[in-house]
Amino acid sequence: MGDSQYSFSLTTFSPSGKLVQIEHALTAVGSGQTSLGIKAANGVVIATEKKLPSILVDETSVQKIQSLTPNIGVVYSGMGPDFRVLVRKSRKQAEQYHRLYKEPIPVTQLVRETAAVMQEFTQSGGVRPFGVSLLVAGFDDNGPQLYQVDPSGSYFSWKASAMGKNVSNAKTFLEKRYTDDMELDDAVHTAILTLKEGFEGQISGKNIEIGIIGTDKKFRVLTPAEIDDYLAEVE
Amino acid sequence: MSKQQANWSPYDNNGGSCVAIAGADYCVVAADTRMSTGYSILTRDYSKICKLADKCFLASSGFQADVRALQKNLAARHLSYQHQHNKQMSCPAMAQLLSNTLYYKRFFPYYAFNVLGGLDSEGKGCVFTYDAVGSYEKVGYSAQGSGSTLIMPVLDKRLQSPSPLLLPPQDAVTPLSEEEAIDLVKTVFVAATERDIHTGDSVEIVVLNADGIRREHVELRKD
Amino acid sequence: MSIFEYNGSALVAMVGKNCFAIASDRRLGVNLQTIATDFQKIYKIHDRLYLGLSGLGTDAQTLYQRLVFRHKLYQLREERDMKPETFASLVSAILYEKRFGPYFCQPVIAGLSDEDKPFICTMDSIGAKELAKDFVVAGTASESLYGACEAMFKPDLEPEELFEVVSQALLSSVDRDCLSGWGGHVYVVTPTEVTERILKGRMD
Amino acid sequence: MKLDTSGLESIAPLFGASNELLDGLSTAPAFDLPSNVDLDGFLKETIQMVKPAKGTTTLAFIFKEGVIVAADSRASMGGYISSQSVKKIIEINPYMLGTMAGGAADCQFWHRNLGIKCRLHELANKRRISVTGASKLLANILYSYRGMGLSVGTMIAGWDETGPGLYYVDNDGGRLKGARFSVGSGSPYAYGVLDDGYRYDMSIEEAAELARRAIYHATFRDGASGGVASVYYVGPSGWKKLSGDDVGELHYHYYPVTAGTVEQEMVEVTGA
Repeated sequence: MGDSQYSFSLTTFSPSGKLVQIEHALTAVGSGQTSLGIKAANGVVIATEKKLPSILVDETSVQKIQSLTPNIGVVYSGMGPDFRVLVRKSRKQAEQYHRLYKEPIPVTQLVRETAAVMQEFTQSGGVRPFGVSLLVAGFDDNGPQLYQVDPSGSYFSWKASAMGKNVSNAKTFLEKRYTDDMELDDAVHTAILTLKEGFEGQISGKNIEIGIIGTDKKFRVLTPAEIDDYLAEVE
Repeated sequence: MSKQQANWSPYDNNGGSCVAIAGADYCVVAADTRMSTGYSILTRDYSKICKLADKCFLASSGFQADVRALQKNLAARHLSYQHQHNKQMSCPAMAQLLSNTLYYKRFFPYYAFNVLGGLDSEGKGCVFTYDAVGSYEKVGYSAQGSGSTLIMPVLDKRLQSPSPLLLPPQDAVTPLSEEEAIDLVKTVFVAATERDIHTGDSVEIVVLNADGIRREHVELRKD
Repeated sequence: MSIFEYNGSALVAMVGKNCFAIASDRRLGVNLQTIATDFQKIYKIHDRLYLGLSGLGTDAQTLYQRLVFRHKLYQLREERDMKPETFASLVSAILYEKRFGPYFCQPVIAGLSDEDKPFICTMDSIGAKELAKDFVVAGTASESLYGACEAMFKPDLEPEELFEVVSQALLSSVDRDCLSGWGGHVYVVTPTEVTERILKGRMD
Repeated sequence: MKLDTSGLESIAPLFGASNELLDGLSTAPAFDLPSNVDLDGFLKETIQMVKPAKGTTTLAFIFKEGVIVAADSRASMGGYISSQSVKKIIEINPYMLGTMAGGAADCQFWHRNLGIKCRLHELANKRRISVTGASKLLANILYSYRGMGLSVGTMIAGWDETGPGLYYVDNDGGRLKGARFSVGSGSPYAYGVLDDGYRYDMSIEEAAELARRAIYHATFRDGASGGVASVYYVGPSGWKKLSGDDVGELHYHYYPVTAGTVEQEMVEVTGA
């Protein structure tokens, strides 16, 4: 990257005072596959569509939900490769924190530092903003938490949220269904129902991914079999 | 191989700690029984206390070969003294003899840190403490050896005996009873054993008082 | 005289029943000459975390300022105080950064952790942590302090008695050390209050 | 110039050195010397082992009434205080005092030896040795051992026919007659107080207080001095110890702590 690094920024203000690159990035996110997250009383669930371009694709090699630390997971909407770069950077930051303080990084801090990275890419020379929005789910001393991070570098804490295709009716669906005292299992069912809303074709353990974290503070991605069990309960 | 010759040293340090406390009518002399060289223990049962005269015991730590030579030297001197004066040497007399004996090897010193405990002619406890070349001082209590820096502050606080230099003079001998002194000795040796690798195994305690000499052995940590 | 003994210092921290005491001497010297007799060696990081820095005075002060800076950033970011264990790891990391040109300073960290459980630890000048459940010592008088603490320490002391024990351990040890002493400075920290006292000791 | 080994004969003064009765015991009177190759390295090692106490504060001055001699009582080895009650003012004889600075063993031994020589001088010449004579004896002995590592910085103070006498003698063989000396690591501080307060015509009590104050200030500032400030007065009828005060208390006597700051007296912890 050394000398090929242009010194001028590709993200500049338009006459109307907007950063168009970020707008375009958000459009890319909006056209990405739907993903959502729900914070329950005793945990957090994140889920996403995994529509594959062809049935010949080995779906097990596609992992749209990754863990950043044992107690923090993340899902995205938008461009897969960008997501992978961000996951690498976040994991490194989490590890550096642990190296320094011998304590797991609080969710807020990891989100804040990841957001800072994304913001950097909107104000540096020779780079474009990331084409992804993240949904970060974690469970630490401050309890279960769900955060959304946008290409601009801004981040918000949500009770439940969705992003990607037909995000509006996904959100209205969630607004109707969400209750504060929801248990983790109810949240998973709700997540699946929300995905089904905008899903063309038959939902199965192969074309969606679900990640959960409960009071055991161990984030894990459900196996297709587990998803099928939940699907059976939801019918 | 001459290079090797250069840093040969005639000395070694076998470690160990010694303590002596003088009471109104008794004197306690104690030393641990561990002999070590470098980081290894040679023996767990080696006496560092030597009887120089009926009322005068010497505890020495440092290079035990020198200590043995010193003890032999003093014993010989004491024998010739007894032949000349037809009586045992008193503790203060032995103290001065030890000082001179150490100084005669001023340029090739005995690597021995001594503490001399005994009863003086009136039967009162007395303790003399030395450096390697004979500087000595009459004190109420003293500790020598690898654990001495750990032991001395505790003795200072518990015994708090006033300095003999003070005017108006105050008695430097500790008001502690014989049993209390022995308890204190045990406590400080347990403490020293915890933190000093050269001190441990067991402590040999010699108690001198009017009715003679009594020896006690107390086990310490063996690690 | 090694550089650790240039200014002279004595530090001890002791654990009590849901409380801890941290004490230091007050001397700042240059080799054998005494320059100041009210030199501060114990610093408050926050109400339940105190830090004692022994060794070379200039390094101690510089290190303190860097540690307070890092702790303030942490507080701003995480909106909470650092736990003593975390702070100890931070100190260890900062010391190890200078592995090949170290701060000539031996820190003693004492604090109340969760559920008011007392936490004390010390390190060497390059950050090797040494946790202890009873007491930790540092400085030119550390050998004497080891002996004194070993003999005088009793577990689960109440704050008042802990103060007496730590003070007498400190004073009897510095009275055996040329380079530290000239009074004592003792903090006893309980979950509800901090008592700070100046000890009247030998001034020679 | 042969080493002055008379120090060894002191163990056989009664029978004379040549008497064969003792020859078996007191080997040919010479100091043992190590046989190994590297003498300097070896000497360095012994100095490390003995660590002569560099720290101390002693002072002496002549004034109208005679000589005041004062000293602290701390012996330190490196940073560690080996003793707080060392007698640094050595009573050579009822009319002469010597002070100790540098190696404790060297000073003790050679002052003891000087006392023997002075006594022998009195027996041979039926009159006490002068301060000049005594200090010359010591200087010659120390000169003969030059370079062998003796560490002595002493003052010989006394009273003889010429009145009060004060000499400074050190291990290099140096010997100075003077009216005001301070020796040891604490001497700069002692000189400060001494030079400021010194007047020839002072009363004994004033002179003693000045000396005590000088020693106290030295112990306050110098880490290697402390313990007890001993003050002696040497007059026409010999020396007399005037005072021995613990400098710990002396400090609070000179600078009492204002009552306000002391909230709680330290209480003795039972069985600690």
